[in-house]
Order: sequence, then structure tokens, then C-alpha cells
Amino acid sequence: MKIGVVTFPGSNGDTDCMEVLRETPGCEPVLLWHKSVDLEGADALVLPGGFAHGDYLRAGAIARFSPVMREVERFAASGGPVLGICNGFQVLTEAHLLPGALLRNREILFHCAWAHVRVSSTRSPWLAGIPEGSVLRLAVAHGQGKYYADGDTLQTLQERRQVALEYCDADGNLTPKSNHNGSERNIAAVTNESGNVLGMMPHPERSTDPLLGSADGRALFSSVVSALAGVGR
Amino acid sequence: MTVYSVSGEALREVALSEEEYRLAVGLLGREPNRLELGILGAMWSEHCGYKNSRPLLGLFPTEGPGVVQGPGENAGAVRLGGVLAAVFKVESHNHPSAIEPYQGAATGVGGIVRDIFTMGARPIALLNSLRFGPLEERENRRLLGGVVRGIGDYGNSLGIPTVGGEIGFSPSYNGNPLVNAMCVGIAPADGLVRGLAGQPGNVLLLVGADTGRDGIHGATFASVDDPQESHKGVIQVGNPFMEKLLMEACLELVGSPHVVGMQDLGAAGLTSSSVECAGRTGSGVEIDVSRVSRRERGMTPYDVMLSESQERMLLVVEPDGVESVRSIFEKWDLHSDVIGQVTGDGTLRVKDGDDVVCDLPIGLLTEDVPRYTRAGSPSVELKERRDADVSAVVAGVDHDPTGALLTLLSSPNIGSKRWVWSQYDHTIGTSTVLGPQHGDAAVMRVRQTGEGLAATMDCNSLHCYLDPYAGGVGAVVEAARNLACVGATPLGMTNCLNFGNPEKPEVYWHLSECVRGMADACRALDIPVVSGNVSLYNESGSEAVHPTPVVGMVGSLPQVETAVGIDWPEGAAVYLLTTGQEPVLGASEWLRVVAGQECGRPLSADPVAESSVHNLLGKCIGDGTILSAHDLSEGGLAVALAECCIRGGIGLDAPDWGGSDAPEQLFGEAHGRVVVSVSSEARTKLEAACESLGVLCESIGITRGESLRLGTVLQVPLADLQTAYDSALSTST
Amino acid sequence: MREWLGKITVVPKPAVNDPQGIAVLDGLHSLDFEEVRQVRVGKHLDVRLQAESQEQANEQLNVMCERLLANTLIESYEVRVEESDE
Amino acid sequence: MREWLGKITVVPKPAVNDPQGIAVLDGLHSLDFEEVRQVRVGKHLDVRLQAESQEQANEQLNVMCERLLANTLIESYEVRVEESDE
Ligand SMILES: Nc1ncnc2c1ncn2[C@@H]1O[C@H](COP(=O)(O)OP(=O)(O)O)[C@@H](O)[C@H]1O
Ligand SMILES: [Mg+2]
Repeated sequence: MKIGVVTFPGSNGDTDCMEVLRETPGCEPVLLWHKSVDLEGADALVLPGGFAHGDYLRAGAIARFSPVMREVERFAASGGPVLGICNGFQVLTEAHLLPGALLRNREILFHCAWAHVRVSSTRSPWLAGIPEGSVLRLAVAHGQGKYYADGDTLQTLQERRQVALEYCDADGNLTPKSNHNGSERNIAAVTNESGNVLGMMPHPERSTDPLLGSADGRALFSSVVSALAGVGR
Repeated sequence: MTVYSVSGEALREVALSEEEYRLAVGLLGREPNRLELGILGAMWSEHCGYKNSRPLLGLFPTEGPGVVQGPGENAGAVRLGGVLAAVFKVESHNHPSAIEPYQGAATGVGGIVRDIFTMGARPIALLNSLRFGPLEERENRRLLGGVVRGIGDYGNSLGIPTVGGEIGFSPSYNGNPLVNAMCVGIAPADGLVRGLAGQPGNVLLLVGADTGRDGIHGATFASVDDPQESHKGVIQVGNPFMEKLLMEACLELVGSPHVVGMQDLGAAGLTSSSVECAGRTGSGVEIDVSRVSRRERGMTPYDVMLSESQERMLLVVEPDGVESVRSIFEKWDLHSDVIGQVTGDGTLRVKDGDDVVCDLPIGLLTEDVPRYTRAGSPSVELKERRDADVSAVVAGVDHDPTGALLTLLSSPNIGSKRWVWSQYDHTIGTSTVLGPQHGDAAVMRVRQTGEGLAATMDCNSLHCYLDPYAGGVGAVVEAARNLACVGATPLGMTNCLNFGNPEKPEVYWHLSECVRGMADACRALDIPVVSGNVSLYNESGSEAVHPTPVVGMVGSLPQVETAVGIDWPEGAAVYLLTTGQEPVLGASEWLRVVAGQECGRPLSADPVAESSVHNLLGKCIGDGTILSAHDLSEGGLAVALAECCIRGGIGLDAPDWGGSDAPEQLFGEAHGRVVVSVSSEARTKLEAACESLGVLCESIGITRGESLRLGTVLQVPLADLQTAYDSALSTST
Repeated sequence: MREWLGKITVVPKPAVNDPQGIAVLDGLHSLDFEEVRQVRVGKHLDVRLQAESQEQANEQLNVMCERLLANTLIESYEVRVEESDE
Repeated sequence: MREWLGKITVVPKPAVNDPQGIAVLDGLHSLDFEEVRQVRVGKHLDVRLQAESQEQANEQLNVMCERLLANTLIESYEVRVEESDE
């Protein structure tokens, strides 16, 4: 299974993504430079965290126009699994591959911590292997991660089960306190309508070893590998 | 007497004294032109030339079997395990941060990161040591907020985790905050890149950002004592995105046979970087400023040579390799200019097209920098404070152990710094095993070898103020102790000497005594100093900051999994390990916070006795006997125990604790004291180890329950401890 | 072709709450500017460009806003064009 | 007392490095807006406040800029006052 890690000049989570993918059985990671227009036959794509083009103006705004993004759009439209992590999520919303926008955190400040999220929909191949309702402990680190969409969109997202992860406490309760960045309805991750594109603020690729605080993030990567194997893409 | 054509004002502008000017003219055999004068001023400034500090720096031990690169390069390096080297240095950006806290701190991080990747090392961790005036003042809150955001944004953008450091508050920093940043990188031990010029004919390549009029005379401004009044240049604005590209491109070039040397542009920009490269190889350089890409029209050679625009690098490349090296930069969308070449004549020749606008011997700018050894003496005020009758002050305090503990926990020097470090990305890179506030030092895993790399920054500036020799010893010993508490052994040290105007006898006395103490401690503990930085003239009004010789220390653990934090588990036995030194209240945090007095003398550490404690920790953490460790520093025993409770989320039950409620016992400060926890089965093992290594060990109690209970002296609910601790920086939010 | 100076203002839409605005408001209040009731913080861009006419410059700037300079889901923008003095 | 709307623009001074402006310029060029020659990015603030007169509002806003809203070492600012419509 070939998984492409789409790298912009200011990406900084690419190395961590490559690392966890290398350690995921059945997975062959490949770095895809933002100027490239060839996805090198990747079966799935990860847009890692970082500050794609310095994130001046708005996070992800300029990255959206990188040459590789046209291919990413095509790949997503054909149903290929795409995961945007943190800045990758911001790029995907700017590119209109995912609904909504990510605003500055409620407390304005950059916030680095460990957060719990509840898996509220497993429609995405990245989450298909994780039991619904599971609580994951994942690293978060962002300044613009407050998920925003208008009321109707939020309604639709929930009806269509596009809300994938929600900030919660250690026991899985959606409390105001656990919603550390002030996201609408505690939303930490959403998918597109067909479920193949997932954007999330937390960092599964940093949550890969108990020594570092949690290994819960590994499940997303093994999940997509099994999902793809099942489909036989 | 000769009459010179230069005005007093022109000399003041470049911070040269008339005597220095006379000396320079004598050496040069003529008067310098305006550009040459600017270059001379920058290179002879304290910041670049170390006029006042170089003789003192000579006291530091800089050699040892593990040293791969000692002082003199962009950063120092020590051997880490077999084939790797840890490359590290600390850098100050105090004056720029006083003027524009966000940009000043951000560009400080940018500068230290460049020093590390210039050596061919990949930066893996950032730390910082900060000092501000009290947070009750709005201006200090503004400075703190700006500095923290600046450090965070820059490091976060680069993807280098900021994993540790320290912050302190005292009125002496009003108007002159200290911002010291430290970076640690990893490189192959035999593959370090140096800032060398090499053979005549080698090409000088200037890479990165265009040159603007930023920070002209930054180096000289850092060498006069009123940042607010003296700063006239354009403030530097950092671009971490550009730095990220530079870093990746430069690291890609490590090992290229064409690259002879790399040198970042820091203080005094192109001037100091080219002079340093040439100076290290005894060659000369010729630069044509008309080839330098500029951000603005109308810049003079003076502007170009002295600009401190950020995110620029100078590469020395063999003539055949220029095209291949430039192609790597192009790949990263970076612009590069061929601006000159290395010559064999030992001069710095600057041309503007065909005109020679500067022709100075390199030696005049490096070896000939005047060196001053001054006479120092303590001020009368200091002597009074130091010799004050501490017991009389103590007797005047209505002692309430619980109240004092909560007050100390909620004071900004001791309380939680979460508001600060949660703004720093400390998990990027998936190597942070012990991040901010998790252990006494930060611990990173070294993927290549499975080792742990530990780093810490320390300095008790109150101790340094009241007894600079003891404070200097203490800073080194405390840093080593912090490394020991996570299970690491020190490999090497860097430092940043933050002091006031050295021309004042009391400041020079503080500076020289601190350095003497640090150097003696380094020798006693066998820790080489491999890099550092000096920041003098930190004054506002006419008051010097408290002497703040910040120690940055790096150590290693054979296996990173064995590292322990402060947090103790439930059901563990808690011991206090000591060298037998009895704690005192002189120069203590209790005296400052509870009694409102900065007076008395701190104890001086005994490095030899201290070593046995460190050895014990190394052994018993390495073999898994010790489950958590925390050293006793500001606030003494009670504060250390409270911190362990808070971090572990578990109380301490010590019904049989035999100590008294005297403030010395609870809050007094001494060296060589560490609280550890072990499983109940491991008690005899720990006791035996202490016995054999000559460490005193006192059983304190068991970790359990919801409160900190110390005999009949103290019983405080965990929730109260937590609330007090978390409130410390609440005024800043 | 002449040179024009486009002055672009991008502000968060009213429905999107603006924590920066709130923080600045608090800051002003703590400096005793009690008379301030509300603050919204957005971006300002000075864009110098070549165009045949003021209308054309205006039109181009609007396209830039739609495509890159503003995210119209959360922000509204305003364009003014002046003759460039440089 | 009436309510006024202060429109404040804060931009980096000409000599000050503006990496954000450079990045936006590059972004516009890569979107084929070749006609753009320079971009500088700053802040815009809408400040609603009470004041006796337009002049007074203007004066207060200038003080706010000096004290909090702009760092005059690196930024210059411009204040306009309108009658508040709210
Ligand atoms: N306090 C100190 N202790 C040890 N070495 C020092 C100290 N201060 C400066 N140095 C060394 O002197 C050299 C010049 O330092 P500096 O001027 O800060 O370099 P840069 O311009 O690259 O930041 C470096 O090798 C540095 O490590
Ligand atoms: Mg350097």
C-alpha cells in the first residue's frame, strides 16, 4: 500500500508522518513535493501539519494553489482516502474539499497539549478500524483550530455523520472544558460527504508511542491500510 | 597630540572611546573612513569583540575527551554515544526584546537555530531562559506576552519543539528583560561543518533573505546601556518560513565536497560573518556590495555591510561547486548571490562595483580588539544586604507553614508556567520523552541510538546577586543536578552571561566572581564549556539587572526509557537524599516572597559531595530503582514535595516525619538535596546504594491520599496546592 | 498602463466571533479607554498593481479577494483604489 | 455623547521587513496576477466608541494607537472616523 505524504515547503509534520507510516505494516510511504503533479501511484494521501507557505494571510490559503493540489482534488473526487492533519486540515477547508473553516483558538494563543477525542463516526477509512465511541488520547498543537461552520452546515454535518471526532474528557463526555479551542459542537475532525476525505486538528502521527504520552494515533494508519486492502484498490 | 578628523558624536555612534580610536589609528597607520569606522566599531563592540569578557572566559575549562568542538565556532559540540555529536549554544536577545518583544524574541530563536544548523546539525530541541520585572506592572505583562508568542511562533513554525527552560521575575529586570534561547542539534561527530574560509579563490555565496536596513548597529547598541534611548536602527522582523527553507537547504548541503564553510549572519551581519570566516583560516576576503540583493533602494555600502537582516547565510564554496550548490538553494526557492571571494592577503576588502570602499586588516578586527581586565568590588548596598541579620528578619515574620507554602506555590517564580509552555509546540518531532515541567530536565530520545539526550537551563540570579561566587557555582551544580534527576550524566555546558555595565566596579565584580564560581564548579564536576554568549550593559535607568549567568547543560542517558520525571506513582516510598548540608534562609525565595527581603547569603555548593548524589541518581534511575526524582531548589523541602504531589496527582502521607515547623526546615535552601520515590520492595536497595556512595538518606513517607501531610506540621489538600500553583501566572492571561 | 494602489480591508463576518477583537477591547478597557464599546480586528492590505484604468484595477482586486485574499465563508472585504504615488 | 466608528489601519513602515507581504505577493504571482508589484500586509481595526464630537473621537483613537494598537517603532497608522450606523 503506497501512502503519499504531500509536503509543502513549510510543512513540519511530514517527517513524523513518514516515520509512523514506515512503522505501519503493509505500508510504503512516499514524500510528494508540493510542486509535483504526479502522485506516484499513491493509494492514499496525507497532508501533514506545519505552516505550508508560512501560513501568512490565513493558514492553508496559499498552499491551496500549489501545483500538487489539483491532483489532490482529482484524487479526492475519485474516492481516494485523504487525511489532512492540523495544517493539512486547514489546507483542505481552504481548497473546499472539506466544509467549514478553522479560526483562531478561543483563547487566541497557540495551544500545545494532550486532548481526548471521541470517535463519533467511523465512515472514513482512516477510522473504519476503530470502534465507534472509542476515546483516543492525541496530541494537539495549533493556534487556529477552532472549527467553524454556519448553523445549517453543522446540522447537515451531524445528520450525515460527517463529524468524525469530538473533543471530550477522558471518559468520553463532551464537556465545555474539554473543548480546548472553542470549536463549534466540540468538533475535532470532519469528513466530506462521501467520507473519504478526513480533516482533523489533533496529531495522530505524534501519538504513536506510550513513551511520548500515547500510542492511540497508530490506529488511524493501520485502519486505512486494512480498509484499502479490503477494497483491493 | 594628534588631532583627528572624526567627531565625538561619530565615535559615540559606533560605541568606540577616543582611546580606542587612537589605538586603532595607530595600528592601521591612518584614519579609517566612515564605513571602516562602522566596521571597526561593530567588531570592537562587546557583543562581537568580547572586550571585557574574553579574559574571564579564559577561566572556563573547554577541553575534555568528549569535546568535539569547543568555543570559537558557531556552536559547541560534544560526543553523544558513539558516532553522533550534540551541538548546542545559547544566545541572548535582550535589547531587541526590550524594544519589540515579539520580534526581538522571535529573531533570537532564529539566530540560535541558525548557529546550530550552520554546524551541520539538525536542531532537535529549543529551550529558553527568561527574566522579567514583576507582573503586577502592565508593561511587564506586555513584554512577557510578546516574548512568549515570539519564541513560540518562530520555533513552532520551524517544527523544532521547545521543551524546557526557566523564567524568573524580579524588579531588577524592569525595562530590561532577559531573553536567552538555547538550541540543541544532532550531527555525525565527524561531519561537523565549520565557519571556515579556506583557500584563496573560494567563492562567497550569500543566501536567503534580501538585505534591508534592519538592525544597523545592533551589535553596538547591545553594548551600550540604555536600549530604549539608543536604538535608532530599523527593527528586525523575522521570517520563520524563510528560515525553514534555509535550514533544509543547508542540511541538504552537509557533506557536499564543494562546501568549505558555512557561517550565519548574526550581529554585525556580513561584516562579522566574513571576518570570522577569514579570521579562523588566516585568509582575507573581498566582497562586492553591489552584488548583494537588497530589499530597498538607495542603500549604501555601510548599510549593506552592517545590516542585520535576518535569515541570511554566508557559504564558502569551491569555485567548481558554485553551480551545484546554488541549484540546491533554487530547489528550496532560495535566492543566492555570489558576492566575493577568499583572498590570501589577510584583509577585509569591500568594493562597491569597481571602487574599493574598505580595506582593513582582518587582524585589526579580531586579534587586535582591546581587552580590558577591570578592578571590581561589591557596592556598599550589596554588602549591607548580604550581611543583614537574617535571623532577625525571620523572627519578625508571623510564621504560618500552610500559608507560606500556598503563597510560595502561587508566586510567579515557583508556580506553574503552563500558560507559557503550552504556547510552545513541544510534541513535534515525536522525540520529547520528558517535556516542559515533566522532569527536572527535558529529555529527548535519540532515534538513531535509543539514547536519551537531556537538557536544562538554570540560574538563581538572587543567589548570584547576594553571593556571585556561590551563585556561579550553584548555577552549574544545579544544572548538573537537574540532569541527574532525570537519570542523565552531563556531557557539556554552554552559558550566557547577562550582566550590567562592566565599567562599573560592582558589575565587574559580579561578573568576574560568577565566572570564577562557574569555572571552578565545571572543573570539579569535569564538565567542559563548549560555547556561550555574553550580554553586558543590561541596565535600565542606571540600575543593572541582577547578575544572571545562565547555564545551559546537556547530558545523556544510555537508554531513554529509564528517564524519570517529577511525578511519583501511588504507594511509593519517598526519601530525601542529601549531602548533609543544612538548609538556610539567606537569599531564599521564602525570604523574598514571605518576608519581602532580598538579603543574606546563599550556601555555596560542595561539588564533590554533590557528585556522589548525582552518581547515586544515575545508578538508581538507570537500573529502575528510583521511580521519580525532584531536586530541592527555590522554596526548599515543602515546595519540592508539593510539586511532586501536584505533578503526580497523588498526596504524600508522612505522619512520622520528625522535622520541626521552623521555616529553615520547610523552606530553607541548600544544595545536593533530592526527593526520590521507590517502590516499597526497593527500599533496602536504595538505602544500601546510599550507604555505599556516602549519600545521606532520610525516609519521609508514602505516596497516597489526597493531601500533603508532613507530621504534625502541615496538612494541605491536593486541590488547594493545585489551585495555588495554577494561579501563579494568572495575571498574565 | 498605470500604477494603482489598492487598499483592501478584510474583516471577520459578524456571525463569526472575533476573539482578537475582544482581547483588544479588554486591553483598551484596562488602559481606561472606557468609552470604547466594540472592536473588530481584521487585515489591511496595500496592493500596488498595474492596470489600464481605475475600474480595471478595482475589478482585478476584487477577483484577488475572492480567490485568495479573503475567505468569504468567514470574512467580508472592501476594496478601494487610489492612484499610486510611487 | 454620540457613537462613532473609528477605522484604523496599521501597516509596517516602509523600511521594515514584511515577510507576510512578500508571501502574499508570491501567492498572487503564482495565481497569475502578474500585474501586482508590491503587497504590504497590516491590521485593520473597527473601533466603536462614545465621544462628544468627531474631533474628540479622532483624538482618542490616535492616543489608543500610540499606546496600544500600533508599535510605532515598526508600524505606522491611520485613523478615520465615521458616524456609527449601529
Ligand atoms: N560565555 C561564554 N562561554 C563560552 N564561550 C563563549 C561565551 N561567550 C561566547 N563564547 C563563544 O565565542 C564565540 C562567539 O560567540 P558569538 O559572538 O555569540 O557568536 P555568534 O555571532 O555566532 O552568535 C562562540 O564560539 C561562542 O560559543
Ligand atoms: Mg554564528
